[in-house]
Amino acid sequence: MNTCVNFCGINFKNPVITASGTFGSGQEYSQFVDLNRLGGVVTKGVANLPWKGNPTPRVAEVYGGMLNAVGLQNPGIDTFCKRDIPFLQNYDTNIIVNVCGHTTEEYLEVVERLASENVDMLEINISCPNVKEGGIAFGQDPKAVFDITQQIKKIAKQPIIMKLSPNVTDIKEMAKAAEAGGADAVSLINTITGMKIDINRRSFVLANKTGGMSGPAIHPVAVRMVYETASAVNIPIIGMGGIVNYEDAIEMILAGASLVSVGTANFMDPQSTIKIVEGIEDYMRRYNVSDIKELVGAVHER
Amino acid sequence: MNTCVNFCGINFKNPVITASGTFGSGQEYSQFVDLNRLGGVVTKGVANLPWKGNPTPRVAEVYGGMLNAVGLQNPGIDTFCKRDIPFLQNYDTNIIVNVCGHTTEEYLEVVERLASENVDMLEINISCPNVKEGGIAFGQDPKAVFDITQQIKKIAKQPIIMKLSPNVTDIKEMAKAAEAGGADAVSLINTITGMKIDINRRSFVLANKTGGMSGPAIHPVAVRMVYETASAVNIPIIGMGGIVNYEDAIEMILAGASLVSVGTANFMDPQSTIKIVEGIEDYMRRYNVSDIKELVGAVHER
Amino acid sequence: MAIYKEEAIVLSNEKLSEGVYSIVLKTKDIAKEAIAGQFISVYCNDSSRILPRPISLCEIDKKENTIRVVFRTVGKGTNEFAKYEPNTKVTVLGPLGNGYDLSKQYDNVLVIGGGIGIPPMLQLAKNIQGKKQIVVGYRSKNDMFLYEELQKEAEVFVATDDGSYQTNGTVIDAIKENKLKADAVMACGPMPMLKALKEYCQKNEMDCFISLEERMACGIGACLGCVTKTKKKDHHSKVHNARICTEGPVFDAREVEI
Amino acid sequence: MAIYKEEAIVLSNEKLSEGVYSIVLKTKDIAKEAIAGQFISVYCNDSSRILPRPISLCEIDKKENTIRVVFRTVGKGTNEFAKYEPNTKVTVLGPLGNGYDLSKQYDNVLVIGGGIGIPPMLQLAKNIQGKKQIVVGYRSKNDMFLYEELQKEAEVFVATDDGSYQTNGTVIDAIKENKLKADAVMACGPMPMLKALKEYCQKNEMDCFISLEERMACGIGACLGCVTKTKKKDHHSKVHNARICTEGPVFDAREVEI
Ligand SMILES: Cc1cc2nc3c(=O)[nH]c(=O)nc-3n(C[C@H](O)[C@H](O)[C@H](O)COP(=O)(O)OP(=O)(O)OC[C@H]3O[C@@H](n4cnc5c(N)ncnc54)[C@H](O)[C@@H]3O)c2cc1C
Ligand SMILES: Cc1cc2nc3c(=O)[nH]c(=O)nc-3n(C[C@H](O)[C@H](O)[C@H](O)COP(=O)(O)OP(=O)(O)OC[C@H]3O[C@@H](n4cnc5c(N)ncnc54)[C@H](O)[C@@H]3O)c2cc1C
Ligand SMILES: Cc1cc2nc3c(=O)[nH]c(=O)nc-3n(C[C@H](O)[C@H](O)[C@H](O)COP(=O)(O)O)c2cc1C
Ligand SMILES: Cc1cc2nc3c(=O)[nH]c(=O)nc-3n(C[C@H](O)[C@H](O)[C@H](O)COP(=O)(O)O)c2cc1C
Ligand code: FES
Ligand code: FES
Repeated sequence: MNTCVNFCGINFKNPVITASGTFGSGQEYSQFVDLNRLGGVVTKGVANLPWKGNPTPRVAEVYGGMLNAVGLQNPGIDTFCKRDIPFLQNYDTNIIVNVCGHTTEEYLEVVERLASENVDMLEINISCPNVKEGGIAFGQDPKAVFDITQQIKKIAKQPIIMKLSPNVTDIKEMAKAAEAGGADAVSLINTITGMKIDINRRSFVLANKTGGMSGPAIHPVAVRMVYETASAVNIPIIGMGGIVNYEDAIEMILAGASLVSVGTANFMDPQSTIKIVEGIEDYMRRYNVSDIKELVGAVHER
Repeated sequence: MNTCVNFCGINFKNPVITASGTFGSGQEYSQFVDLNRLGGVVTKGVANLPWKGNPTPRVAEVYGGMLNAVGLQNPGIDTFCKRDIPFLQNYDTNIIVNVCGHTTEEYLEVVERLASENVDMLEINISCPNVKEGGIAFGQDPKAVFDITQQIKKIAKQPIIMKLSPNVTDIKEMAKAAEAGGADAVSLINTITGMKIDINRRSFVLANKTGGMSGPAIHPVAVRMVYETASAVNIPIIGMGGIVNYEDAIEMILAGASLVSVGTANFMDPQSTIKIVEGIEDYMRRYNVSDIKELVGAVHER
Repeated sequence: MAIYKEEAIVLSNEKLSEGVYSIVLKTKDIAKEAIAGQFISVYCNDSSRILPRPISLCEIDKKENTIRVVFRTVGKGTNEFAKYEPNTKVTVLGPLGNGYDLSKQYDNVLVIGGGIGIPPMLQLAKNIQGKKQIVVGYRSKNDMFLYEELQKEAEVFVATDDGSYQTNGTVIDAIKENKLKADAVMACGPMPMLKALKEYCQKNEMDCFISLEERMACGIGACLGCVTKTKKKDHHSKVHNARICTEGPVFDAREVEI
Repeated sequence: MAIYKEEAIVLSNEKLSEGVYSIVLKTKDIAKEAIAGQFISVYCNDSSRILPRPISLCEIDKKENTIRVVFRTVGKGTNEFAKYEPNTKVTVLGPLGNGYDLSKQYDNVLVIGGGIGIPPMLQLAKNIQGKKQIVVGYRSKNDMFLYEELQKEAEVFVATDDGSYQTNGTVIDAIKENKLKADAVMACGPMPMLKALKEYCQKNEMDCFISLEERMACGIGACLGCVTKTKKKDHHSKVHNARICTEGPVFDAREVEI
């Protein structure tokens, strides 16, 4: 039984990776899961300089999900390279660095800085709904997606994954723009913009007013968008959004994802990732699937 | 204490109405709720001719919500006028007819036919994700929203509410287009397109592949969009999407909705609408709100 | 016919065979009104599952005001129900649907159940006054839930998928093997069985009443989620789409296109 | 310090005063490792609520391997907890956070709790070896949960919002009214109280350790949801944003900008 995935030329021992921003750089969760058993770890978004993020409250629970407006707090690329990459290199797992910026130049600076680092792939976050400049602004217009992809691709030494926003009319257009710009892969979905109001104080629960919604509640939207994207582009897809068990992961793979990212599920159960790895293996055994490849995009009509 | 809402010149005894397609024309739920106690009843979408809708399965449960792809099955405007309007006229509540069509002409035909009927308002569904032609196609492009609004407005005898789709990059643009076209009000959100895959059969759960997601899981997205819309237009708003209790309803009102539609909640508890009416009254008493108007759009920063 | 929303109380929960559970519920009004072939909608206590689950009435005790449901664990909802302890409160809606029409007298009725379609046949068998025989299809010998109870109501013929008990094959095979004759069939079970029965009855000029299943949301006729194609334009839909929850779940097989 | 994810078992659930409940949990490892001022994250059994709730340890019994939490019902999660019967299984993560550092010896410590910040003060009072006095602020006389238990640990001074018991006003008023002197304050309570204490201690040159609260997602330092502004750039964030769940919840008041 083969659970290995060749993704943009890189070998993943299984399709389960973490979702950026929900797993730190792996350190905290390494108390609960053996990182060696994951296909890869996607780090929290990192910028050229330290970002202090948004004021608190930054997180709120909603029915079947949560909102966050962390605002990409990060210690900056220098600390990241000194502390986080070396930590992850202790493990036999792929390192995917999530990159953020306010401007194209800032993205490029981080990508350039990472060229000489021992990391396997870069995930470019053009879909964060929680920052005023940059982030989602790049991800809601196909022309902007194309441009930034192309510029990053010119200097990137590692394969690049463009991370797409679900807050768009047509996800296929965005994915096609990323592909046209030279992206090696796309990942989706980032969070869906939501809002929660405290009816007793009559005020916003999050200091940022809006936040990005994640967790099981968004899973059906994510599956639909991954399916649509798979029909629109030829580059491989990382599927995410509300995956909390192996069933959700298989659903995403059947919809067309080659790898799956597990995010909010870590908060619901710190051992989620490993349970999903094991659940996928069981599923493959039960249905005699000899290679996980057979499942990618294998959904069909009744 | 005044719970009455003057909405486009029509008096609603309270802000609670039903959401189209979830309440039939009131007949079935009248066993559980006294329709006289509702601000209004919004009927299932009706077209110029009978529509047979989509094949089954048409509904599926998802985490905190559901998908539907009923596909606007309806008996056509003739049966509707003969059977459903007279039934609703037995009650002291407003009648809002939800109108659907494949083409502009079909919408116009229904609107024209309703001109002489004793109904209070029309809600124009340009956001159904479950039909191939018409429906959502009209609702994802501001130009199309403007055009159809303008044409309907020319012949409509009742105030018209344009029902907007959440499956767009910028809801404000759509709302503004409706306003520019002469809409008396907008209602939002219709369902968010989602998908569910049966991992054992590896097939789509819904015959239509995709379905519209509704229920508590979509509430934060709906609140955000109502808030954004309220900041963009001057016409009043009907807020809906995942309202299952009075707290959700108040949240929607604070975000900027003058009326609230209750949909999927009816399936979760056939008495939801009345419980929400009572909950709003309790809330107003508790916080000494003498007129519900004071709550509309009253959210503020901490 | 009135429909009630009630908080019913679990009196007992018993495992009948692998994955098959039997729950007896104390109700306020539902048992009083219910007839065989009707169902209830059972709400989950876990609020991530928002839609109620339709489950047929297996027994109705009008004296004790209790109803019994027998179900197979297939997903999250039924697995939740399987864990209910006595005294658990469960919100239910019912009785729903039309049930079997027993006003017409037949010389002999074949009461037919397949798999998890067997439970409603118990109450039906109890209610049929005239001559009747029961035919049931199980997976295998060790899956024969409700068998003894059915035997108390009439002679029971069994078909098993693996041939481990009586007829090897389907309920149709059992009918043929035992040369059963009747002028009506009343059945519930998986779609292939119902299709076969429809055809069999048509050929043999028997009346045939079948209980259909479809995914439901409202359970009371408002959402149009649960339709089945009908031969005639029905009064409600005008488009040959009857609602299983309201016009059904029991249909004259001649009237539906399955 | 290890963090455990465990299925704990409710041994008892008792209502202490209106809306305030006390639950004792049997744990496997958490009690063994925990210190005063740490907290646990309690997962809800209802799966529509996905995030765990942070609740402070009110008592830690290392012999019995139990922990006690005392909480106020304010929303859906705490209302769910309030209904737990003995033997309910609850998934918890802990012990979390740093807890109070008791390595430094003080001549006299004021242990101060306000409202639902009082519970962690019970274990803290038990663990402080030297001289200590307790000051607590309640809403009113009939809300004085844990009062008798605190009295067993040290002399207790009370302030009530409505003046129905002892000092009318805040804990600061009680300190002043009773002319309490100490070289350190260890406190937990609402933000206005913590701010006032920070200022009071600064003026009176006392050490001041306060336990902060913020909405949390992961509870273990990974999501950056729960930060508080710090004076110095902390080693982790590099942006003056310490994580309450990890670097806290107890901070030297001088080090945080509240
Ligand atoms: C009129 C009627 C009577 C029924 N009577 C019985 C009975 O007596 N005993 C029994 O074991 N089962 C019966 N069923 C089937 C039963 O409703 C499903 O097995 C059950 O809903 C599955 O729920 P779940 O949460 O375990 O599965 P999940 O797959 O987790 O359910 C997800 C959703 O799909 C729906 N669903 C899944 N399978 C079915 C199905 N086969 N039919 C309808 N909805 C489905 C659920 O209601 C739920 O909304 C009946 C169905 C109908 C329509
Ligand atoms: C370190 C720490 C220790 C705490 N110790 C205690 C204690 O011992 N006793 C006690 O009664 N309360 C304590 N709290 C507060 C407690 O966490 C909240 O009251 C509780 O989470 C509310 O949950 P809910 O579901 O009832 O409310 P809801 O408002 O329904 O909760 C919705 C979401 O908001 C979060 N939330 C709501 N209020 C708070 C809050 N004040 N702080 C943090 N998150 C919140 C919830 O965790 C949940 O994710 C503590 C908080 C922290 C951060
Ligand atoms: C607390 C939090 C922080 C996040 N931070 C980032 C980030 O830094 N970069 C990014 O690309 N996505 C970020 N995301 C989005 C997730 O990576 C993921 O796309 C999204 O949460 C959907 O997946 P999930 O439902 O499994 O969490 C964050 C999500 C959460 C909940
Ligand atoms: C079963 C079903 C049928 C629906 N049919 C219609 C319809 O005919 N016309 C329409 O405008 N919206 C229709 N909707 C959308 C609802 O009116 C509402 O916009 C949406 O469900 C969100 O609200 P909710 O979460 O409260 O259900 C339907 C929704 C459901 C669940
Ligand atoms: S389930 Fe809604 S009409 Fe049948
Ligand atoms: S709660 Fe996630 S970092 Fe503190």
